[in-house]
Amino acid sequence: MNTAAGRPVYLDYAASAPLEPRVAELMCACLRDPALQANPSAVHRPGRAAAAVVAQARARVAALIGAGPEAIVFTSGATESVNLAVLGTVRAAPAGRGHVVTARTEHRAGLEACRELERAGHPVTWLRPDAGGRISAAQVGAALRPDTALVSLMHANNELGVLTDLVAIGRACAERDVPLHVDAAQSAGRVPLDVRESGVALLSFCAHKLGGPKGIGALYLRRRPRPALRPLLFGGGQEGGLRPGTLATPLIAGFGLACEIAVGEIVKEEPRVRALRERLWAGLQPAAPVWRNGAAEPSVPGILNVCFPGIEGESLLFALDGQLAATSGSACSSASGEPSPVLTAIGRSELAAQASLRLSLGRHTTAAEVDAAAALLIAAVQRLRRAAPPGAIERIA
Amino acid sequence: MNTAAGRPVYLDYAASAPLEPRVAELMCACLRDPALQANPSAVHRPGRAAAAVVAQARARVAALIGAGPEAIVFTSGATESVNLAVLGTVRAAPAGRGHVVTARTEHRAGLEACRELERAGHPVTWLRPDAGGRISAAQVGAALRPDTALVSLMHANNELGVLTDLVAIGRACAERDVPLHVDAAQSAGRVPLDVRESGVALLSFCAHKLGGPKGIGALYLRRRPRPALRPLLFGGGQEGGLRPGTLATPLIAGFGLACEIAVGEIVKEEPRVRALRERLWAGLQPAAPVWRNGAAEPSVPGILNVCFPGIEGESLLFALDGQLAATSGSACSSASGEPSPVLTAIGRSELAAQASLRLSLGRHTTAAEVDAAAALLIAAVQRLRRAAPPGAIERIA
Amino acid sequence: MEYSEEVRRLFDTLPHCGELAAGAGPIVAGEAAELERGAWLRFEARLADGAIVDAAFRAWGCPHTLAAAALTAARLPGWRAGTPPPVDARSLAGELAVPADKLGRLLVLEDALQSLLRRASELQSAPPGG
Amino acid sequence: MEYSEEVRRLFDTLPHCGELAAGAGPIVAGEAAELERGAWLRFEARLADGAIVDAAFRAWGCPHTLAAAALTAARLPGWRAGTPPPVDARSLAGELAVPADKLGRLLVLEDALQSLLRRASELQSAPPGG
Ligand SMILES: Cc1ncc(COP(=O)(O)O)c(C=O)c1O
Ligand SMILES: Cc1ncc(COP(=O)(O)O)c(C=O)c1O
Repeated sequence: MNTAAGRPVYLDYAASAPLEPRVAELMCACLRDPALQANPSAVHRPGRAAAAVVAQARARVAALIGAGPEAIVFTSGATESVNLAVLGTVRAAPAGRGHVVTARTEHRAGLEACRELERAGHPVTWLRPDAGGRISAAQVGAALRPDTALVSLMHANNELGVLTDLVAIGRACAERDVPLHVDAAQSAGRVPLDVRESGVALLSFCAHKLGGPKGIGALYLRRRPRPALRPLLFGGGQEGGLRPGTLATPLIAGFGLACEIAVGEIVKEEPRVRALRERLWAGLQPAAPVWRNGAAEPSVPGILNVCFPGIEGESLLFALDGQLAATSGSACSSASGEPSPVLTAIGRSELAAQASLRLSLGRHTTAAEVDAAAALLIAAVQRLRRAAPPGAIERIA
Repeated sequence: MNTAAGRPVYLDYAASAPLEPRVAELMCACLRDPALQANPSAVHRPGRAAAAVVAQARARVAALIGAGPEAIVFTSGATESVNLAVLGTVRAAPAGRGHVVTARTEHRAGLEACRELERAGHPVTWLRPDAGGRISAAQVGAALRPDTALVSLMHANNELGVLTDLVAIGRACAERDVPLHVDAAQSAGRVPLDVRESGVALLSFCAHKLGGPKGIGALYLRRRPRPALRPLLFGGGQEGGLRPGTLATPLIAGFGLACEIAVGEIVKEEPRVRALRERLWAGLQPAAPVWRNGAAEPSVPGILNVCFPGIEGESLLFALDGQLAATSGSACSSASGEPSPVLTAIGRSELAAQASLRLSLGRHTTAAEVDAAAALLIAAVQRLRRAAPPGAIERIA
Repeated sequence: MEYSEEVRRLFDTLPHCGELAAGAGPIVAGEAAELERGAWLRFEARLADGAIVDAAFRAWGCPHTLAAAALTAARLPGWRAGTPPPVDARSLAGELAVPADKLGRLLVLEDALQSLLRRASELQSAPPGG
Repeated sequence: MEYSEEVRRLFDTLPHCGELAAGAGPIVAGEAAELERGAWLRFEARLADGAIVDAAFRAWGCPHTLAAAALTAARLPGWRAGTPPPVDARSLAGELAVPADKLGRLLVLEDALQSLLRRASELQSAPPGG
């Protein structure tokens, strides 16, 4: 069963949210405007016109997280922001102060950046989440050492949606004067976020998870005290030398508007999407046994991760193909087929991880879509269970 | 005097070319298409639809330089491509093989990446150009050492437009088995370019200099032998692990079309733009004394760098403001006011460098615009010269 | 992951999926499971006059595995002891364009199939009604 | 770089730019050049009855420098020996919103102005026709 337009029900907002139509219109206007084609670093009038668009957008992006525009460094996306924060801070730290605290449940951007530091000889403490997928402030506090250069944790987990308690963890880091970096790619624009409350030193996010374009992200860099950062890229002096390269006016403009829209709609959208998620969860109960992966709350509103024990993941995806777009627990970011390390870290077996789906909802998701998705899932799961040899549901979980 | 639309004459194509209208239309269609919003790495049907767009564009981008699609790594722009090539190759080289050969006239992306290597202890040989701005194959050959890990040179100089002899330099590098990286940001799409002829190992370019969007670039990576490369960013496995981060479908689609258009038009455009450039040079002669910076040929068609001795650069820009958009020799990539190191490297004094302008033409430049620009420049130069104290033209050069 | 038209069709309809109804003629079964390899298969066949006359399967695995099981069940009728198996891992891989990294699953299928055929042969050589 | 409306207007029109025509009354000149600082200025003034009655400038420098020179030339008429200069670097910087990193150029202007005013004073105290 498809949506009216014959397209699959899109429940993959956590991988990428559709571009907000108003953002698309602004970007198209910007792409076509002869007066906005110049390099925003150029000092001539067309350059200044482009720079003014960038400046306005920078203020909007900053406002999403309660920051000032001078605290925003534009990057190509969350991956680059996370790498700049993690590698940049630790590489800039004085010799002998290179310890990092992070978690096994981070997005691969953070995970792999920390592994790169480990390869370079930096000690890394890998925190394990509880069964709900959360890291506690007490765990962080206990992991801090005199040589800790950085704590890097995500705000909302991209697979489970569970939220980290930034205020408590921020306090634990502040007590020990350790900068805290937060990967907020999944929470920015989806739950209220204010860097002044949590005292984070660095915060990464990107546009395409919140209705903005792909190819642009931001790193928030606290002003006082300002964390020292070694750039990843070198070149023209853009972004205070921290991130050289010609600024992409239309992308930045779109990012800015997407942030402004998110700020305006979050109060209405957050409970709406949360209610739809719970409606989906309730609607899936006829497919029992069905398990929920990760704690239900606190969480971002739009992520539901479910396990259908006894189901083979690739067949489930194939059964849904063209009807429901979601992400399998065996293919979180690619077609690798490896079971999700997040799901195994919270105690799921490899087979249960492969029998899991992340269903992620967002601004354009409707109740009708949720109901359709539930019906599709129930039908596919029941059909595959009927096809399996007797005993499979019990053994494969 | 302005163009008909009341906008300044745009002679700053080397800083950023206006987006090709057909590219803008394709991108707008892509931005608005509900079927192309998914993450191109997702395995579901909407993800595969986006991946198909990326695959088509990758083939078009590769075709611009005579490469196969599997040799292209998408990046955020030329700055990132150059950094990935330079830092990536040298950091991946075996210990004891970390020497780099480059030139003083490189774009800041290459310059600063090499300086970063120098800070990390790598020996760097900085070649000096001749008075025309060129580096010869003999210079490169003489600079090669047993421990040379990389030669990194630009194809067309971004300030002067002069072209490097890639075939001869490629041969000198091949004889000694040293990989050659070429920064082709200013030449790709402007002159024919075939990686098979020059045997370059790595080649960087970006979309926004050739009529494509800002925020996307490419690194060509030869397949056999394939240069070892250490990534700058770590995360999801996109781009073979060399450049993780969600692929930006609309940017990539636009880049692809811009390359395809460039391939189709280069035979017609190259001589047309070159003729316009010479028309501009001829038209400026009433402002004599006026000097040409850099060799006239071989060069990319659209760059003319001129010095008006006796003129103060900031006042010249201000006199032209709102009428002619060009780049001053004192502000090549920012409003820094430092004299261009390229102009001083070819022997111009600091004052002559500041009295220089880069006028860069492109696909939409017309003869009428060129004539208007010449008239504007002559008027401004004559006015400023009349305002200067007697003797200034002679002394300030 | 690429799937052929035939895999899509077999997966969508899963012909011969389920159990054989009790009825005329003995039923034999063969099963093999290797969860680490991603496959668990079970075949059933009804015998009459020394030949397989009907077959069914149940399977847990990827779409290629399910499609291969359905194809196998469809090819079983007509088989009799002493003749070669109607399909093997290689022929299935070719027919269904199964990617190389999934050949292990077809070997699990082959195990289940061989176990079924062994039982069927045993039954035929056993004294009738024994 | 930011420029005030006043700088834009003075730069676009450059009032008093050039030389004074020969005519009634003596003409004095003052000049200062510091190319490294980015400024070279030359003022001329005509004296009559112990006061400046007309002035002109020539300048090489940035837009602020040229605007400041034009403003200075406009303010010179009326000045007489023993009175303070009509403008100085500080007053010009304020009036034209000159950025701090350009104050050095206004000091060059001040040098040229003081040299002019010194000559004018000398001329007045010298015997007429001397
Ligand atoms: C938590 C988190 N961090 C980082 C990223 C990387 O984002 P991007 O692919 O846009 O660079 C993602 C998106 O996949 C994410 O969910
Ligand atoms: C020769 C050269 N290399 C690299 C770059 C950097 O390009 P981008 O700013 O798009 O990263 C430029 C553009 O300024 C250039 O001209």
